[in-house]
Amino acid sequence: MSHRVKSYAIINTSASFDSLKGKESLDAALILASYEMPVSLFFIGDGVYQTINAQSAETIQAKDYIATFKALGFYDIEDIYVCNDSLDARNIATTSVLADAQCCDKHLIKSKLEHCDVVLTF
Amino acid sequence: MAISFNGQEIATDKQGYLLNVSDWNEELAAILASDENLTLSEEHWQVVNFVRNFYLEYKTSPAIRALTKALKAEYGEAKASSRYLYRLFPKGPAKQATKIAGLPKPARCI
Amino acid sequence: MKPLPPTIHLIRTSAFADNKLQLCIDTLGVNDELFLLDDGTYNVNHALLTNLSNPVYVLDEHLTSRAVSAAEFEVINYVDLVQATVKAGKVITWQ
Amino acid sequence: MTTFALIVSTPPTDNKTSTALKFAQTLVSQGHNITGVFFYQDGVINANHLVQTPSDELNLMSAWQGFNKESGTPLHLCITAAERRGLTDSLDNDLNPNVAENFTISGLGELVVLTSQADKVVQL
Repeated sequence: MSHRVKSYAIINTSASFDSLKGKESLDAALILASYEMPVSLFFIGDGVYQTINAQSAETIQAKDYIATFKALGFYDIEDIYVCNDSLDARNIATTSVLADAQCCDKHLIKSKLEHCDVVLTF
Repeated sequence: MAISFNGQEIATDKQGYLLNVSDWNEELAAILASDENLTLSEEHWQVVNFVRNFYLEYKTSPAIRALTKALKAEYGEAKASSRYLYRLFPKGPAKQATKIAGLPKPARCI
Repeated sequence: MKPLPPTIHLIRTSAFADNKLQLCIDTLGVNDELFLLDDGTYNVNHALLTNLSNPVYVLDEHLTSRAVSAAEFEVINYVDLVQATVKAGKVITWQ
Repeated sequence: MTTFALIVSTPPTDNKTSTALKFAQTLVSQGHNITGVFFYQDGVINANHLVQTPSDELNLMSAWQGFNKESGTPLHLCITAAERRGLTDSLDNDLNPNVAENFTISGLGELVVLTSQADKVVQL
């Protein structure tokens, strides 16, 4: 049985308020990071909607977990990738709520995923 | 559940955490602290205010590691170790500092 | 450099209903393998798989239960699926 | 022998959960080891012993319990995900603990432990 630090990738494919997927994905990322596991975040498909600036969850009585994205640096989560192709397809300008987010194409996402030990999707 | 304060009833959950973040003020913090058998020193206030501001900005209470990292950036190494925080809040900074700061009970698994 | 063992992708939804299969294909490595499970078995008739060069496997029980036939793809059982996950570098689930 | 960690995120009302169970059973029957099954998101509902399954349908809660007894595989529950879906282990008078036997109440920290000890992680 191996017992070692693994690198985790968390892929978000769901829009901001699609059930609790975004929130529960973030909770998992924060815990993994609190245990000092390297965590990278990926936003693809409708997941890119989570990264848009100036969303206002309160308007629809939803928990504003989007605000927590700005604190990811305190959890040492700095490898954050947002899919350009998904942004373009949705006519979204690349203004991200995530300070450390890099916009990149799907080929870069593919190669980043190759080097992670565990991939979880939400 | 509620705390009587200045002739008002301030709603809390069963463990005594305020239900409304906006009900909080410094006098109420002192009452919340005394329920935890703590007298608030300058050092306590520093952490309580920090945790509260963190919550108001990021909509989550910081887990201990994030708290120490953020405190370190603000106040330096000496005021950011988890040992220092546990000395101030013996039952755990995540549990006690958030309560005194008027924040919701942190998720049990965090 | 030793090549990385393939990643296997479990597809659990129908591409006629959502874009999970598309998202998977977008990030697919050349050696990666696809496993169609649950409603993912309906994808045997989806155009997205027509020209895909990666190996595609379909779970027999999930085909049979849905009365779907998959002449063009290799049909496997749970033991095969377990063996594939043992061999794989990692498993990514799309659901 | 390979060591696996499983994450189950679907409720007992979803047939995908039956797939997850069968995958877990096949792992064990093939001689592999599972560090634990971690129930997250709607998966936690599998542990609610108040769920009434019609007697002519597969009762996934009992099936998971049987799996735990036969294989010794721990079944962990994320308590935060569980509480917001009506599960509780509280002994308060106005609450009735409804987490079924054989399921262990844990936090997301357990997810880290189970997955870091495993050779392979499969999310179902």
